Amino acid sequence: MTQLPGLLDTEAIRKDFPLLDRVVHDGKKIVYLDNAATSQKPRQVLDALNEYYEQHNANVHRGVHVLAEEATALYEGARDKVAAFINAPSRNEVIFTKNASESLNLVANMLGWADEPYRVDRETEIAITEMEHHSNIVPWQLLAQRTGAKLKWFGLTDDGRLDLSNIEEVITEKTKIVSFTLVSNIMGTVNPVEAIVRRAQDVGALVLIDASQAAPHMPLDVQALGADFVAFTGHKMCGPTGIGVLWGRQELLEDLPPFLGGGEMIETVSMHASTYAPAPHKFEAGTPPIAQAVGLGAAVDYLTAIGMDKIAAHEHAITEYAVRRLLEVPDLRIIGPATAEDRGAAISFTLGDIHPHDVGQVLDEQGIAVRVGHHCARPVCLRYGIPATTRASFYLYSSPAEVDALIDGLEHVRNFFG
Amino acid sequence: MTQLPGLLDTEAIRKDFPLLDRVVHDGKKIVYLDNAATSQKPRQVLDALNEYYEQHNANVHRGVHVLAEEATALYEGARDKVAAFINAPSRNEVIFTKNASESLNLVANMLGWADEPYRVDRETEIAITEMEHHSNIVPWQLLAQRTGAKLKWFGLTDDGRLDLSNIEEVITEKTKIVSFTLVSNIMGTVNPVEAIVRRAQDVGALVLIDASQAAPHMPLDVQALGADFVAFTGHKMCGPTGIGVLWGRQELLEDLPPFLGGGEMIETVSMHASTYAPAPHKFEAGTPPIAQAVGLGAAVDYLTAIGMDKIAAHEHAITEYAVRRLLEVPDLRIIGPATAEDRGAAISFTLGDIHPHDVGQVLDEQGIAVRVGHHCARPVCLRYGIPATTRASFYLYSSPAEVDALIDGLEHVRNFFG
Amino acid sequence: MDSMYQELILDHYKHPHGRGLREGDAEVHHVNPTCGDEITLRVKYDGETLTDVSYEGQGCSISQASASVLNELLVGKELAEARKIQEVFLELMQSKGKLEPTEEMEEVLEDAVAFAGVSKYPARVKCALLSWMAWKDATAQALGGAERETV
Amino acid sequence: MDSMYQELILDHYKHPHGRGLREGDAEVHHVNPTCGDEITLRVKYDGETLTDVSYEGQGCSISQASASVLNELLVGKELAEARKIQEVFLELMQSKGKLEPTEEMEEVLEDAVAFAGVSKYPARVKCALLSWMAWKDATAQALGGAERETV
Ligand SMILES: Cc1ncc(COP(=O)(O)O)c(C=O)c1O
Ligand SMILES: Cc1ncc(COP(=O)(O)O)c(C=O)c1O
Repeated sequence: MTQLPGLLDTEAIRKDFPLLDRVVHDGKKIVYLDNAATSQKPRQVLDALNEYYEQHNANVHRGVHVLAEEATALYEGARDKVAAFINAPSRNEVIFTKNASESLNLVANMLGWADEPYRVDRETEIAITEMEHHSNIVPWQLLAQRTGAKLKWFGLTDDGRLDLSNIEEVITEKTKIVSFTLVSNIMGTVNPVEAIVRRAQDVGALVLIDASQAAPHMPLDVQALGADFVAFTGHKMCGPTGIGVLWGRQELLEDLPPFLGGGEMIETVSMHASTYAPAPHKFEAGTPPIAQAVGLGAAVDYLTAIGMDKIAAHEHAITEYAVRRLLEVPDLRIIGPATAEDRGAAISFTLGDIHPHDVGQVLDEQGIAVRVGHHCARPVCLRYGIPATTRASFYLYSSPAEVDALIDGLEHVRNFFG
Repeated sequence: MTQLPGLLDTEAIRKDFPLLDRVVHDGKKIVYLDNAATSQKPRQVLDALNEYYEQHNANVHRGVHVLAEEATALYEGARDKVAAFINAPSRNEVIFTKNASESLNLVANMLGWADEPYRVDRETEIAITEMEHHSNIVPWQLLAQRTGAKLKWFGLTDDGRLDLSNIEEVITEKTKIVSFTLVSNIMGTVNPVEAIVRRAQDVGALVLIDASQAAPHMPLDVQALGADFVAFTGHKMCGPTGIGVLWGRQELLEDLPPFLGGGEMIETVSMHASTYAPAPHKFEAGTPPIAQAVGLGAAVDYLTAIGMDKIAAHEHAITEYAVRRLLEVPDLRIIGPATAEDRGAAISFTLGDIHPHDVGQVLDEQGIAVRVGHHCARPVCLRYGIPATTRASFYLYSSPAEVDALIDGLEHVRNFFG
Repeated sequence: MDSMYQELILDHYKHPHGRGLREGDAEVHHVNPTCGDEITLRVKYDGETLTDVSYEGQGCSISQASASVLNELLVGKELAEARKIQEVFLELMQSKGKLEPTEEMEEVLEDAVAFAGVSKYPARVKCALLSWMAWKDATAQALGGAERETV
Repeated sequence: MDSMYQELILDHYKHPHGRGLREGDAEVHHVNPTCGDEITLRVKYDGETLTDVSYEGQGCSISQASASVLNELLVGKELAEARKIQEVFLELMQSKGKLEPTEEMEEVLEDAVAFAGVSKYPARVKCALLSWMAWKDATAQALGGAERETV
């Protein structure tokens, strides 16, 4: 067994995750290295879901019966947990959405319908980066198309970092919003928040940080980030599918217009006019993902009990080991930072001219689950002149033995297509 | 035991629903009569969720590993099930959303951004009714505000029916969209679809039917309805929270613009421009509610095995009995149709001048869960000059004994505040 | 049940004190959007002394009884003392049923202590507070000063 | 594994038939958006006889081998027969691994029968069909007729 500094006791942790016992292809225990796509769920989260449905299920708010009170307390309790997890100044700044994509679209739509000084229109600009997930590109393309605003972006350096050299041209006095990912889902790059936030603040632009690949893996402190909005998604951080989060500064949430209209988000409705509830409810139209919020609350409890700093240290150790071993594989080229510094635990690579589909398929036959394709970040593939990559991504339950399995698997791939 | 014609074997059915064994307030078994707010979940649905998370959990689409293939097959399989459940001509017409509210907002937003001939703008009109759920009012108010279109609506008759006498003034040549509920969530009224659809088609308006209170309770055939869009929500039909459905005619889904942008909904993305995937994916940005779709698929299987026609007959019998017994309670006034004909299993009433909050609270103390308030349909309360109602709503597991418990409970309420 | 509907609350509900609108220095109208409870409330001051609280409204037993108790408790008091009572009542109502009223509290709140049980029911706390928030608002308007606060 | 990567497929992948772009009557460019596989394909007809299929592209072994097999199988055939082969191949690929190729099928498809195993993998079916759909499209363009169809 490889011993690395900072590793968690993965043997104990893995016992919490039923899926990791899954056996595929005639007896091969799964080696799950697709954590950047979605994480597995600990027993504790599944238990919370079951308990909710079996004991407390009811629609939230406005109910006087005991189930409605319990369901509301559980749902709102999950909001408290998430608020604490990200160090939000107020629980009312935590909006539950269906996924990070909705969170990002929510901000884009708020700004499209906002009054001054927030309004995005033909006189203004939007800034993103070339390493964004499609979910942080397309909403801004749509907003730009529909409002006439100009979309700009930061390019990338050859080693997978943001090129901030022209920051004063990308973020200008006209910029209303700067939206960028904290950690790249395709290359693992951790971006320099401070430099970008500082420039944005200088020109009076709002900042939205896509923390989808950060929240699961490192301590997240929305106050320390200095952003105005932070988006992330539940299913990548041990939570259920069907739930995402948008954190936003209270005064902005008060000023900005609603997005989806419906039950729960109103104060009073008549046929002629309606008024809206204060945030967060203003942005939560309809029956919310109640069970999923409860599940996310349980996930946050689970991660917090282990410790986000410990999880970050574990992943750093695994990533360092994986980068080192991968670079030993002939013809393997890492797309993104070829070091473990300022990078997360998602590593993309190409292997000679073997197509990633073939790499992924042959790995799969050995029970190793990686993702192949453009990872919803096609501009990165275009930038590096490749059709796709193979991506291995790790989490708190990933072990050095799984890295070794990957390396052996890649050897097999090379022989197979050699 | 009261014997009514057409009743299901509720004793057997109730064994499938763990929550119905819940005991509240020192030993009282719950009498759950809040089904219009949300339904309870059968064991079969919870098992499907657990099996998904424990055995198959992965992100869908674009994956070549076995879990991704399985998760995709399960997710897309749920789409097949829902398509069959509503008799959709094509599975590609079934869009998964987070709830009915998102489905309704999705249509409103599509039409706001559409090109001619669909575009809603200052020259055009929108028609709804006074008995809509807030989720089918506020999206249209927002759309009207933001486009300058005129919002019109059908009023109500004294006995809780739509007043269609001025249909030619409400739906005119300028009308682009008519959106109305098939079954009222507050009064139970079943609306006359054909008359409205015919008029809408005459003037070339699209029709959106809110089937949130219909899909759980009766056979739903989107082709027979003749509408262009049909929306409903999973949690009211034995499914999980966090999932809704929008069905739409294929050619419309092809023509209309996307709403949320992000992963999964694109065909190809570059920083300069993107193209969109065909429906349904075009309208499903981001990681979808995978487990929730699987759960909804299991719910559909469960309901289908019992038979939607049998469920409708059961609820009709229960409703008939409940209406009769309620009308025996002194000072009780039913808000809505005072018969079981053309009505669903949600019955709202007032009880003398005892405030619904007090009615609900005292019922709760007896273990009887009803909903009190305006039920997200405040215009109905305004129309009938009442602040709120008490609503009892039934489902396939509701028994005559539960109706009796409600009647006894109301007697107790009257004595308590007498 | 007894924990919420104390005899005392039902008494106030059935026989409200000081109900009806009389002349005042300021009038406010508050609504509880979640259930539609409404109150119109006027205050009358003679210098620092609250000489009348008159009100009209519709709502559940809790909101009605609470307005009645408020009238009984506050009318005749000096502003500072009335404020003190309001604050203690607010504290009790926000205690989520976790606060066992102390003797001191009981002395301040008198009949209003009967609402302790309501604090266990989040959906009803707003009912109990409706008139108290309206009073605070009306007082601010009558005497100038703080802006309207909402629950 | 053997079920997907038949020796025959690997052979075609490593030694593709007829690769490269030559003169043709029509050219199409098809892309598989889920993985970025691309093909540019030209067809040449002499009356009803398909005299050449030339192509260039990038993609996985399945899509590359499939184009090679297509070239080998269709070139020289009459249009009607080529269409027949294409239809049978499509049927096989859409069978979700549930179709055991019949003898008749094997006769029609020859080498292409090796792709039967791919049909079990929905994510890869599109790779196998890429060149076949491109061929169908190019043929329609060359000879006029049906609009472009997509998989
Ligand atoms: C008639 C009707 N429409 C729409 C909705 C909204 O459904 P959801 O809250 O799941 O979005 C409901 C239920 O709350 C309803 O009863
Ligand atoms: C960086 C990043 N942003 C946004 C998303 C979108 O998250 P979701 O698919 O849950 O909406 C993802 C994951 O897919 C991601 O990795």
